[in-house]
Order: sequence, then structure tokens, then C-alpha cells
Amino acid sequence: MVIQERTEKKYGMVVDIDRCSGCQACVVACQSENNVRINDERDFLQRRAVQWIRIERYWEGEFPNAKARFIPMFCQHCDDAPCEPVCPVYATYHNNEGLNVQVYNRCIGTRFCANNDPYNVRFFNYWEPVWPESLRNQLNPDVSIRSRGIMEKCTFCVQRIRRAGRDAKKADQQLTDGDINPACVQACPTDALVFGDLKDENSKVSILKNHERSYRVLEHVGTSPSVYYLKKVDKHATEEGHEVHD
Amino acid sequence: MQQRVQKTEREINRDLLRPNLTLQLRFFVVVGVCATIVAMAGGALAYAIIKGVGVYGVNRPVMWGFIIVNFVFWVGISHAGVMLSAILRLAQAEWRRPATRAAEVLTMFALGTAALHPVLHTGRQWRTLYWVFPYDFGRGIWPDIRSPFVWDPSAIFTYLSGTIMFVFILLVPDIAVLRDRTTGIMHKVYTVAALGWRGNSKQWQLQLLAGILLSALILPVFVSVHSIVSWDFAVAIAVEGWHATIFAPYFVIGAVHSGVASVITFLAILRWVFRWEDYIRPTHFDALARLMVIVATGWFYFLVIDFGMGFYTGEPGEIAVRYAQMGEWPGNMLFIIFITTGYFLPIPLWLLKNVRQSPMLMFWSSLFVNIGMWLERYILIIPSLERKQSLTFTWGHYAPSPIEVMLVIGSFALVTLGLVTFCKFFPIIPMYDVKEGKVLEQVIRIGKINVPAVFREE
Amino acid sequence: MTNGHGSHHVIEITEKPPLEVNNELFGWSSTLGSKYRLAIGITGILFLLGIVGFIMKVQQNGFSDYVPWAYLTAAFGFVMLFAMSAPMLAIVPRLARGHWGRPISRIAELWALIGILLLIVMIPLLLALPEADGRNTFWFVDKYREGWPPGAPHVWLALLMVGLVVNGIALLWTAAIPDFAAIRDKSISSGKSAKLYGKLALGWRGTKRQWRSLRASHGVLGALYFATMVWSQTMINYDFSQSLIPGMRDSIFPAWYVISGLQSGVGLVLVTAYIARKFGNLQDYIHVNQFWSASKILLALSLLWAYFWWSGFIVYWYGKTETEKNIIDLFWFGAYKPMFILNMLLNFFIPLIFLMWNRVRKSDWGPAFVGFIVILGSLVNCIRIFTAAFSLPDRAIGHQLHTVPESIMKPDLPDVLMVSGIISGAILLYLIAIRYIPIISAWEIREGMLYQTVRYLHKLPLKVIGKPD
Amino acid sequence: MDLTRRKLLKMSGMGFGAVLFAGCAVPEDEFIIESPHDLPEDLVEGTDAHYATFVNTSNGYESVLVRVMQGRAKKIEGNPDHPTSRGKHSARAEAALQSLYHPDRIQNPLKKIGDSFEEITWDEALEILSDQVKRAAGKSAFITTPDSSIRTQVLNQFTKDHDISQFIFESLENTNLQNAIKHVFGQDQLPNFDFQNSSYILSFGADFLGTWSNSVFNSWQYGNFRQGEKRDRGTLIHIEPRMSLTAANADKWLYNKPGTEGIIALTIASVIIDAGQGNPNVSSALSKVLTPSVRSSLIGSIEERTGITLSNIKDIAYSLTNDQPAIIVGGGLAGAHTNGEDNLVAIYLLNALADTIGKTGGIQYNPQAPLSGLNNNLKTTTISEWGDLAKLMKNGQIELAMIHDANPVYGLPVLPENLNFQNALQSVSYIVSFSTFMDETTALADLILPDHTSLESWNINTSNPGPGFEAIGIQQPVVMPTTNSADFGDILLTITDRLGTKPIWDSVKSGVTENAKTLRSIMINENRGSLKNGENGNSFDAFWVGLLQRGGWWDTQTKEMGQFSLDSDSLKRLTTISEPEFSGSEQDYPFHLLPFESQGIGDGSGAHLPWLQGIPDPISTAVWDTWVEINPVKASELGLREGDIVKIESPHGSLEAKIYIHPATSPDVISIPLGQGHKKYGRYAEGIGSNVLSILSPSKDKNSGALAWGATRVSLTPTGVRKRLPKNEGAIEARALSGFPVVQITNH
Repeated sequence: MVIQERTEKKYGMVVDIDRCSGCQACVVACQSENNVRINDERDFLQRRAVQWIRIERYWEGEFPNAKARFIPMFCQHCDDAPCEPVCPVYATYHNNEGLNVQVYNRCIGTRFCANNDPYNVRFFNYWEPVWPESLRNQLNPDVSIRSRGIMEKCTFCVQRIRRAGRDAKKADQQLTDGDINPACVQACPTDALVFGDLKDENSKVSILKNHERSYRVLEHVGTSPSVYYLKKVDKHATEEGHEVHD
Repeated sequence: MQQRVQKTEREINRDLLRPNLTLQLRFFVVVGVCATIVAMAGGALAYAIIKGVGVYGVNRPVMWGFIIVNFVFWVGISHAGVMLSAILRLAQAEWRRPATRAAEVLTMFALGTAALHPVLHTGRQWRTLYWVFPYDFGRGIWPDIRSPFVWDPSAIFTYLSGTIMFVFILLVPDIAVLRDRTTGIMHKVYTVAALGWRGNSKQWQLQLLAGILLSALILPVFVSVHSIVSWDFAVAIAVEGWHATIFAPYFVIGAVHSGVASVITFLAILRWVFRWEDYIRPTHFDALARLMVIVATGWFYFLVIDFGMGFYTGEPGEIAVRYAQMGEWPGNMLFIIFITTGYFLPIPLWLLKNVRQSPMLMFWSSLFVNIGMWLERYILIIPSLERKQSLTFTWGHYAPSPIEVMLVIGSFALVTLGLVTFCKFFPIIPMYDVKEGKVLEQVIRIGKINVPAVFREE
Repeated sequence: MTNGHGSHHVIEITEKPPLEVNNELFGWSSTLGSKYRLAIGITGILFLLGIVGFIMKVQQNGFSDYVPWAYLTAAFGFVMLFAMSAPMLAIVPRLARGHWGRPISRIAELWALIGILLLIVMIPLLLALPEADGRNTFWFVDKYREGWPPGAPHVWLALLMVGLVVNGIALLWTAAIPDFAAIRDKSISSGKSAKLYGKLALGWRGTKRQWRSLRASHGVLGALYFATMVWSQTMINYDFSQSLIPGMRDSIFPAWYVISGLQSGVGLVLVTAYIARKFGNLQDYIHVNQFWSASKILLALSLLWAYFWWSGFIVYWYGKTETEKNIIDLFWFGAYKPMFILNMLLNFFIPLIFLMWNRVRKSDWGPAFVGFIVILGSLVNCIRIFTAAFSLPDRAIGHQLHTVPESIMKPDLPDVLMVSGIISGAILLYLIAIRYIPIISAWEIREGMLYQTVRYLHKLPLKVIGKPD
Repeated sequence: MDLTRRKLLKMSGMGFGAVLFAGCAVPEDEFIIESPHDLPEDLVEGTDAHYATFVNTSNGYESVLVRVMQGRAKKIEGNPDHPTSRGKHSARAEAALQSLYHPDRIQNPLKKIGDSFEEITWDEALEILSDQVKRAAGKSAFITTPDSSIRTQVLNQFTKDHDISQFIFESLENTNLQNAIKHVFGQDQLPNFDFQNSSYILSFGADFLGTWSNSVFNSWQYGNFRQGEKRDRGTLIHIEPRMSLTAANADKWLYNKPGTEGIIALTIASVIIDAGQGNPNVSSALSKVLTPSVRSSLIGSIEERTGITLSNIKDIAYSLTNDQPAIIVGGGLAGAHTNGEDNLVAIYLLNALADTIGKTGGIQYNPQAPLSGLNNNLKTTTISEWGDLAKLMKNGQIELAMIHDANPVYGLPVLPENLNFQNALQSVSYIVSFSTFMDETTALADLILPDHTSLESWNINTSNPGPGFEAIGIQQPVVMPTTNSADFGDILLTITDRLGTKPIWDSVKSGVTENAKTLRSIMINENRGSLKNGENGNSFDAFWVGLLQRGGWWDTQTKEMGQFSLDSDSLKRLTTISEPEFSGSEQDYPFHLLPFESQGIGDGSGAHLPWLQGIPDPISTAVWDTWVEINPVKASELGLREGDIVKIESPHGSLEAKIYIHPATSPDVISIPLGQGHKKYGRYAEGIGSNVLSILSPSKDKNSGALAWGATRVSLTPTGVRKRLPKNEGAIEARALSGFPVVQITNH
């Protein structure tokens, strides 16, 4: 059916930067779960590598008190997503669970959404993705493979959300907090990533998002993301002359 | 002020129809060259379609490249036609007469070429039409009217069809003349095209009315088109360099700037190729140049405000964008070329009367303007993407690929091809308009000098 | 005067012996009767009241805080908008060689005199205006090398204004020199005024060289005035409005402001011309043709006004950042909504609805009426822009505008007095000026008569206009 | 969906209305479209199964769940039941999928004919192998990598039966670490570092979040160490000459001159002793060696000797004794010097002084595995021993070389006395490889018997280093073998059988079940372990199923915290502790070369997997290449920009690599990642970058004879060529714009 009523869910994530060690486990977990193309050297040289989740590293200061700060960056599933209204063909839109969804078969590749995406977390398939025949055995049947010429991005592993929902329906139980874990959250060795329903105020995310260290990236752009970050703690920051944002 | 040569209507016909009625080798040469280049560009496009847009230089975050720059450029060029013929027609400026059709035809072909660019640009070219026309009724989904990319095609196609009508209606009397002077197949074609024009007063009235009406109706379209093109960028909140409220008028006036310049170039070429010194006179260049000085200065005012805004806010992100545009390689080099060729070289020149009245100098200076304006589009679009928002980790870089360059060159060849063919089959200078000018032309004698004068309806 | 060939249309063209033109126009101011004196009286009184209001204001608030001076700023901006833009209607036709501008060029140029008044009004404003550091400024202040150049924006704004006023007066003067000379020669008998005009005429003899240099100076001064005017309006908009709003970066705002200036300038000239024509019996000189041509420009400007506003608005609408939402509230959809709607009516819809008809354009009352409406509009405009900017609670200049005032800033008595005082002061100044400077430049009329004549195109009589290459 | 005309009109009507509505862009009332994931045609879902098993990464065994659909492994996830993996897993574990389905796997047993290989049947292969083993009895060598599973038990038995000498290969040897642990704690395997309960961690060069020890378990602990519930945020101080991932995450990263870690540790000890702090017996024992004069000289000369300020030392000393429980951990570069063993001894002795041993939040000894067969801690072969082996080979005293899971040809390019393992190996008459992939060593083999990958084979292992208690892992095949490969263990057993000796078991699987039976008896007799008696039935099968479901057996109660006893030998070490020696003079070779394991491809064993190649290095974000990290100031002195290709020369060779400007690198060092420069290793590894091992000089630790891989000096000369370095970071060095921070910092 075309129009459907809103459900009571709004999925979101909380990222504790103070836990994140930048180990890249989430990156590979995501690529394996979502059939992300193999990023070969050429992709990186052409600045076209596809990483639905990436670890950004920001430098501070110079040797000897230089610091490297890590932050996982992925689609923020904004409530006022700037990428949505600019798509001429409704290939990207906000679904009834607060997800910013990309409809691959509708996308024609104007790349307007990627330009209007302040986080640079939308990835365009400039080339047809190729896997050696044997490696295709690994591809996840729940996730469609993106052909060239279309945009793709983090879906909060919507296939897992759906599967969990259907399993719950079959067993007719309610989904409880922690039933659904996107690949990155599941993999994260330091438990820096937490996923859940922001509307259910007992869920882990709802509690964490009100943490004193909580903030959202590029909040001044007015996108109101569904992803909250918990500030990095650095006791020596001020004495070593690094910026502090309280 | 040199003495005007008085021509009889017969002479006018002879001179202005020469290209249409005689066959010259150079025509085939030019057509051949252009056609080859266009074919090569077609090959490049085919390659892009087969291999995917990866063959362009675009990347992340610079998702738009040369194709879009070129698109904006050609839409800009297309603003000359209406600007001249419609506004000047309404303003009853006498000197417009030989220039109008050249301008309109330029519009027609420039806009047609621009309309092709979305196809070159999109990732799945074969589905581009879905973007332009409503589709997917199954889910009741129409193109998202919130997206400027939906306004774009509607505006452009309106403008295009409007212009074509405009050109055609103003062409009818001249086609009739051609019809009466040709035989064989061409005769038949012209006969059909002339719509049975006999030149009786009723037809003249209708034609005049239609001309005026179309001029008035097309003006809002003319403004809307480039405004909408500018909104493709201005509504993008994520790109600090683009999100400027001034973009719409800034783009429009910039478009007029480049458009009128290209008309000057075109006229100069016509004058030189067809020896039409008596029709395209220095006074026309003079008038166009004076118009240009005003337009260019207005455009420069907008430019200053737009760029000043970055420093006005003083936010590091904004500064970074401006620095990428004017500070660091290659932006600095491009910016210097752009600002000199686009403004500081031609405008002072055009303040000198003898420059304004020398077709040769006007040709070169107007050519410079368009080099500058092409770069302007580049500087507005690309560096802003390279320095997008404060996630400096993803700040990127863009360099065009040979394919893109080929396509750009091809677009120029395509427009030239169109113009040349048009000149071959139709009079590029409106004969009836020139004759009308002759009729209205008068001389007032003040003391010892004769001042050219004209009848003016009030 | 119409020529009675019984044809279906009217050809307006001044046909008088040059001497008669001179006599009529130079003697004109003395023919002004009681109405003139009455007008002087009323405006004079209002002006004095304005001064009183100013003194009261100083008593109440002083210059420590700039908020109380919002309405004075608005009035200043308003008068500057119409008065300083008016001369454009003299400059543009001259540059474009349109003969229709000749009769109204002086009417337009005379308004440049109001600059003197503006300079005086500006002093208290600059005293109240906060310094550049701490807020954004368009003056080339490099944020990283603080405070260069010194005194931005005050010094530079003041310099710009002085330049504008001087330029305007110079324009007026040069354009009037031949007339001054004529008056001087005419009133050779009565010594006193002769001396005055003799000085003003700068030894004009009407030689070829003098004429050439005169035309050259018209061109240069005109273009220069255009540039200075646009730029100073822009800067007024930045320094008195935009830069007081944290995080506002609206690049079309000043351009749109300039447009509304030109709009009200044209409106003003139309109104003045209408009054002069009706109450000063100048029908032979100021024809409907002038209204017709000027009203086309007015229509175009009204359309531009709306277009500029829209292209600013849509970008903000799509932007949706906190600041942008707040600014939309501040100027358009918040407390100032009624004023904004009024604005839309006065500056866009009414002019459009009236002027789209040729019959209205081709009358003297129509354009004059619309002109008056537009002037009203720009008054509302200025109050909206400046009071809104001045009334912002958080003056800490950050990247964000967080809160918007609930209600519009109400004027108190001194405000009202000052506003009316300045406006009437401007009119007063103008009234006094036309006593000494002919309101229509006779030499341009005489020149125009040479270039315009009536001829027959097959039986139809038509006006023929000379277009020197 | 079938579409009647009315329906169509209705829908498009609705659509249009909605679009108009959406035109007003009120987010809440946004136009909602059915998600494509719920469309009928997408509702076809396969049924998936999750199997608990283990994958063998270069960091040891990781317990994982494998998602299998239609007989194909789709996804690897951490095993939530297992105490060291806790449902988490590393990128390398994930990549096991790619080695399973790798396009360049060796499909069949291969036999070298001339220069090319030809496929043979397993029967022939085994025949050949058994002949060779018989022929070369007493003159054969078996080369493998460290491993704590039943495979090693089988291998040991095999070598014992057929009189084969055994060698353990590691690119960056841990011998010094093993010795130091033995010296200080008298333990064979690493103790368990209880990071999550510790409140102060002092790490000397041990990149325990990145590539050192069991990084997944460490990372999980680190997460709680930082922001765990019901505890204050811990403090991590990291001392290392280069900024490793752990250093980047440390609260304070202190640069020290390479090889001076021991001195630093002693100085800290001295400060503690001076302050009269620390464990009294230990301090008194230590002060015999660290006499007041020694202490004062240490403290006095600390800064110019090590580059670390006294104030820092004092802070650390204070926190170590007052911010209990604390942990001092050392490894990596700290042990990679000519004085490496002494350094580590000194470092770990600090633990004794700071009294952290046997405490929660401190250091806990690992118990022996309950399955005796798995307690086989084979010493890593040191560089000197490799040298000897090479000599033997050259003299033809080795006639059969068997290599499993090791790539010494790539990993030992330089041996003492200008020997080189490759041509040494070539002079061996017959070479057998059990490798799954065609790497440099396998390419030289005469016979190749491809082994299963972890996901295809049975195994039982004990995690090493352990979590502080008994933990046994069971590895089961989750997919049918995708190639014609055979289990390494089974091969050995069959050979033994063919040679007429009775193998311990007839197959590895039966070995696994045998061990399972032992575990069951432990459960029944001692009534302990992760499976309760009769939990799901009393039969062995029930127990077996339980084991497989959980992926193993462990007993968290068997925490033997361990008691510290100071042995005089290690004390003596401290007196002899010396300055490190470097090969290459400071004039000709101005830079210290600090090689490090890459986060993705490790020491090169992962270089054939595109996922691992594509993992950006956490610090430089570089991928698919070899780069040189250099200090920015130094770089600008030399006129170098990122991507400039430079020639790195050491006394023992040279290589070319691209420059990466690294703001956190000291001017006197450069660091280069391991793992690239493969000549053979599948399509994804060949022809990329260069092998830093090839310029390491084979200098040894003067006690253990282990490779001092941090002791090489190099010079750097630009080649003038410039190519872009493939990396994830954008066009400019990423730093936050002032006023617009992406990573926000708070200091409380």
C-alpha cells in the first residue's frame, strides 16, 4: 500500500568518542554485512572509496604534544535531512522509523543529495562494483548490490531491523531494546556504539543521549541528526593547550 | 561619425540573402570540422555511458564537475537573445534591429545544448527522463517538486519552446522572401515554412502583435530560468560557498554579461565573414558596448557582495572556501584570469569610444569576457565543494578528466554547427526589420550638422 | 500643447521661442503664491518640533545605547532612500540619451541637496552605533589583524556619505550652470542676485569647449554618483541593520535595499513632478510623456523588488538553520508580519495592479499616485528593517541568532516628532531650494526642442526624435 | 501489484496531494513512501544459521559466530558467550570470510614439475610425502607459527615420531617478552592484564589496542576502563618512540629515545624507592641493586638519556603507587633492541614494586589448560637459530623442509652473516608446503598440500594469552570445503599411519572429541565449568552439543591470581642493563627506523585480503601501500611533501616508499609499516609497496639472541618522483576549524 501510518519508532545511535579507539573493526563489519564494494587502491586514489562508516582522524597540536582524535562518521539520519528535498525523483526520503532511506532502483544519479549532505556520508557508485566469482559466495542475500550510477549510504542495517521485526512478529513478541544491532554496533570491541529506539525513553540510547557529554555534529547546520556523540574526555587538554568545548 | 551608405531594398535583399542563395566551400569546411568534433564528443559520451560516470573527474565530495559548469555557462549564454530582442524591442531601441535575430538564434542553440547536459551528467543516463517527467504511478510518486532539479527542466523547456516560437514568428516574412527566390525542394520547404505569408497589413499587424506579446511573456521566463539554475546551488545548505541569497540575480546578470558578450562576438564574425559592414555598423557595437559596461558593473557589484560575504562573516569555513577560490593553486591562477578577462580588461577598454567602435577590438574583448565567465562558473561551483562544511577530514580536490574536457569542447562545436547551418538556410539579419528601420529613419538638421533621427510612436 | 490635426492621437511637444522658455521658467518661483508659503510654514514648524523631539531623546537616553535610536535611524534611512536615489532619474536618461528626461531632470537633481540634512542627522547615529570589533562588518576589517583600518565603520561610513552629498551637489550645480548664466545675464540690472548667479555660473560663456567639458562632467559625475549612491545605500544597510543581527549572512539584502531606494526615488520624482505640473502650471513643460516613461521604470523596479525579496527568501526557507529560521521570523513572519504584508502591498502589488495598464501609465495622476504609495512603502520598509535589527535582545555576536523579539518596537513621542521632523525638514529644504534654482532646467528644454519635431509618415503626423550617434 | 485504472487514479491523486503537501516541507507531515524493504517481492527471506567456532588470525584465535545461509558463510560476528570475545570481533576475524572464498586459493594438491606445478590427487601427494619423510628422517625441518591448539599437539607428536626438528616463525619476535615473563613471573605464557578494573595503566611500547596480544579482549576492557559503569575513568600513559594506536588513545603519550625503556622503568623505580613507597620487600630487594648512588645518577641523567622529563617520571611514580590498582605492561618496541630483554625485565619488575601482581585490576597469572596436550609453549625461533638453520641448509644437512602457515622467505630476508633464507631454502633438496595460498615460500615448494581454512576444519585450542582462567575453544567446520584441500592435522596423522606408527588419533575430529570427553569428566568429577552437569541431557552427545553451541568450555572460577617471587637472576639483570646499540652510524644513517605491524594486514599474513588492505591505518589513514612516517618540520627541511617517493637505506639494504607527513613523529625517527612488498601472494598482495623487513639489520639481543628489530638506523634520500599516497583522509591535513569542532573535548 502506498501511504502507511507512522509507527512509534525512531531509531538512533549514540557514539561514545571516549570509548572509541579507532580500531576500524566497524568499518570491515559494515562492508561485509552490506555488500559494500571492495575498495581497491584506485578507489582511494580517485577519492571514491565507499565506507558507509568511516573513522575520521583529526590532528591537534604538533610534536611532542600532538594528539590524534578519532570519530566514527556515518549517515546521521537527520530529521531535517538536507539531502532529502533536493532529490528530484524521491530516491531518498525519511521513512516512518526515522531512517533516511535510499531507494536504489529509483535513483538516477544526479548526485545532488551528496552535494547537499554536510557529513559527506553519501557514496556514489562511479564504477560497477566487481567481485571475483568465488568471493560472491560471501555476499549478503538480504542486501541488494548497488549497480553503478546510483547513490548509496548507511541504512542502520535496515535489513536487520526488518528481520528482527519479522522474527518478533512470528514469535509474536515485542521488540526489546538491544534486539537490533547494526553490524558496526555489534562489532565495536570497545562498545563505543549504541543503537536503539529514541522514542522509547527507557532504551539505552535515550538515556545516553541526555548524558552531560552528549552533543551532535554540525548542529548549527540545523539538520537535527539522530546520531548523538559523547564528548572525548581529555584531562590534560587545557594544560597542553588543546581546545576544550564545554 | 562616418557617413551611412543608403541602400535600396533590392540591395538589402541581395546582400542579406547572399549566404542563403549561394553555395560556398567554406560552409562545408566549417560544418565538416564542427561535425567531426561533435562526433568525437559523442564518442566520449558513449564511452561514459558504457563505462559509467567514473570516467569523469568527479569524486567525493566534489560530486559535480565540468559538465555542470558547462551547463550553467550555456544557460548563461542563452540569456543574450531575449535580453536584446525582447527588452530592446519593448524599449524601441533602434540599434537592436540587425542584432536581434543573431541573438535569438544564439539563445536557441545555446539553450538546446545546455538541455543536453543533464543527460551527460547523471549516473544512469538512460533513466534521466524519469527525472524530467512524472513517473512511477504505481506508488503514486511524482518527481519531488521541492527539488530545484524539477524546476530546472520545466523552466528550461518553457524558455526553449518560447524562444523557438519567437524566432520563427519573426522569421516568417523573411522566409516568404526566400520562398519567392528559390526553386525546387528548398522552395517547397520555404513555402511550407512561410505559412502563406503575403505581407498584407493584417498579417503584419498580427506578426507585430505576436512579437510584442512574446517579448513581454518571455521576459519572466528569461529571469526565472537562470534564477532556478542558481537555486540548484543556493538552496544547498551544506555547501557554504553556494548558500548565498544573492545567487539568483547574480547569476542572471552574469548570464546577461556573458550572453551579450557572445552576441557581440557572433556579430563581429558575421560582419567579417559576410562583409556586412553596412548593416552591422560600428554604432551597433558602440551601443552594445555601452550596455555591457552597465551590465558588467552591476554584475561586478553583486560579485563583490557575494565574495565579500565570506570575509564579512569571518568564519573559518567561509574563509577556507574563499581561500580555495582565490588563494591557493589552481584557484588563484584561475581567479586572476577570470577577474581580468571578465571585468578589469574589457570594461575600461569599452569606456573608450574608438574601442567601442572598432569591431575587431570588440570581437577580442567580448571573447575575453566569455573566457572569464566560464571560469567564474568554475570558481563558484568547484572550490565550494572542495571545502564543504567543517569536516575537514573529507575536504577534497577536483581535476577534470579528458572525457569531460572533450564533452565541453564538443558542446562549443555543437553550438557553432547549429549557428552555421542556420545562417545557411535563413537570413541571420532580419531583412524586414532593417527595412523598417530604413523607413523610420529620418534626419534632423541642427545648424550645420545633420543629426540622424527616427519616428517615434507615443 | 497639442497640435490640432484631428488625428486620433496626441503629440506632446514644447514649441516656444527660447527666450519665452527662459522667462517663464526663471520667473516661475516668484509666481508661487500663498500655497507655497503655507507649505513652508507647516514643514518649518514640524521640523522645529523634530529638533525638540531630538533634544528630548538625548535627555532620555543619551548615546550610550543604540537601541533607542532605532526610529531615528529608520527615518534617516527612509529620507536617504528616496532623496539620494531621486537624482538617478536625471542621470539615467542623460546617459541613455532619452529626451523624455529633460523636463524632470532638475526636479530629480534638486533632491540631492537633502544630503546636507542627512549629514547632520547622521552625527548622533554614529555616536550611538557600536564599534566594528565584536560584530561583523563589510568594511575591510581583517578579523585576524584586529581593527584595520582604524575607525571602521564610523569614519568610513561618514566619509562615504560626505562624498555622496558633495558629488550630488556638484552634479546639481554643473547641470544648472547654463541656467545660472542665463539668469545672471537676464538680471543684469538688479545687481545683488546678479552677483550671486555670476558666482554660481563660474564664468559660463557657452563656448564649444565649455559645452564639451560640461557634457563630460555630466557623464562622469553621473556615473560616479550612481556608484557612490549604490555603495552608500549598501553600507547603510550593512552597518545599521545586517551587522547588528548575529549570524545573519544575507548577501541580497543590501541589493534589495538599493532597489527599494531607486523605487522610492522614482516615486518621489513622479510625485514632485505631478505637484509642479498641477499647482505650478508647468503643463507646457512636464508632459504626460514624462510620467509614461518614468512609470515604466517604476513598474520594472517594483517587479525587481519582489524578485530580489523572493530570491533571498527561498534560500532561507530551504536553509532551515536556526539562524535562518529566526531571521525569517524576525523580518517576515514574526512580530513584523503585518508590516511586511503592508510592504508587499505598497511596494509590489499596488504598483503592479495599477501600472500594468497602459491607460494608467499614460496619465499624470496614475504614476504620481503609485509613486506616493511606493514612498509610503519604503517608509514602512525602513521602520521594519532598522527597528527589527535594533531590537534584538542578544547582542553578543556569535554564529547564531537564538531569540527573536515577541513584539515590534513601539515609537515614543520623541521618535514620532523626529521622524516627521526629518521628513518635513527635507521637504522644507527642497521648497527653499526651488526659490533660487529653477525647477526645470531651461537649457535642456531648449536643447530638447531642437532634437524633437513633428513630421508626416504617409499622412500620419509623428514625432521625430534626433538620436546623435 | 495489479493495477486497475481506478486504483491508479486514486494513488496518483494521493501521491500528488502528498507531494503538494510535502512542498510545504513540514518534516513531521512529510510524504511517507512504503519502504522498498517491505514490498512483497522483497519478503522472500532465506533461513540463516549461526555456528559458534574459532578463526585463527595473526593475533591468535578469536571465538566467533558464523552466519551461514544455503551452505555459504555470510558474516562473522564475535561469539557473545565466549569470555574473551564477548560478541566482539576484529577486522581480521571478519576477513576470514575472504580467505575462505579467496579467488586465488590453491585448489588441489600440487607437485612441481620443472618450473610449473601440476595437480595431483591426495593419494599421490600423501604417498610422496610419506616417502620423503621416511627418506629424510633426522635431516628434516618443520617450520610453523606459534599456535596453542591440538594441531601443535599433533605436530609435536609427528616430529617426535619421525625425528624432525621444529622451528617457530614470527616476523617480529616475541622471544624477549617470553623470556622476561619467565624471568619475572616464572610463567610460560603471558599473564592476564586486568585492564578493565585497573585505574592506571603504564604501557611501554605495548600497542595492546592495536596489534599486540589479544586486541579485541583488550579493547573491550579498554572501553570499560574508560567509561565503564560504577567506576572512575582510568588513566592511560603510553611511552613509545612512535605514536601507535594505543599511544593515540592514551591520556599522555611520551616520546622516549628508542631502547631506553629499561632505564626509564628503573628511574621510576628509583623515584618510588626514594619516596619510600611501593611493596616494601621488593623495594628493599631492589635497593640492593639500585643503590642510592645508582638511583641519583639515574634520576639525574634521565632527561638527556631518555628524552623524558623528570617531572613526568615523578608524576608516573606517584600515580603508580597512589592510583591503585595499576598495571605496567611492556612489549613491542620496548623489547626490540639489543637490550630488549633487560628492558622488559625492568618494566615488569615495576609491577612487583607497584604491587600489582595477583590483584583485580592488576596482573593475573594464567592457569595451565586442563587439557595437558594443549600446554605446549614452544619458544619462538630466534634470529640466531634461523641463521644456524640456514647454515645447515646451505651445507645440505637439511634434506626435507616442511612449512605450514609460515612464510619465512618473505619474513626472513636478512639473516646474520649475510645469509638469506630464500637461497638457503632453495638448497634444500625437497620442500613441502601446507599453505592455503601461493606465497613466496610455497612458490619454492616441490609439493603443496593445501590446508583448510579455519572455517572448514576441526580444532580445539586454549586462548593464549588466556583471560586469567581456563578457557578451551572448540573450532568446527561451518561450511563444506570449497576447494580440494585437507586438514593439516589429518594429513600428519595419515602420514604417521602410512609410516606404520600408530597415530594418537585417526583424525583431528576424534582428537577433539577425546578432549571433549576429558572436559566432560572434569565437569562431572569436579563439577565446574561453563556447562552444568545435565544441563541438556546427561549423555556425552548432550555435552558435545552444548560445547559446540557455546563454542567452547571455560571456567571463570579458576582464577589463580598468582604469587610473586623475586628471583635473584632477574635482579642481576638490572645491574647489567645497558644502553641500546644500533647498527649504522648516526652520521650516515640519521634516522631510527621503527617498523610496526599494520592494523589491517599485520606482518603481511593478511596482505592477500582486500578488506584488510582497504582498512585505513588508524593514524595516517593510508591504505594499499607502504609509507614512511616523518616529522613535518624535518620533512620541510628536506623539502619533502606527502607522496614523495624516498629511498630508505640501511646498512643491509634499501627500499622505496612514499612520504607521509606525520605531526606526531619525532624528528629523529621514521616509521614504516610491515606487510607489503609481496612478490607472490595472490592478486591483492602482489606488486604493492615494499617489505620493510628486507632492510632490517639482523642485530641480536645480547642475552636472548632474539632479533632486535628496532635497532636499525637508516638514511633517507628523495628520488624526485612523486605519486599520490592512497589514503582515506582528504586533500588537506585534517584539523578542526576553530569554533567548529567535530570531535568535541571536555576535561572532566
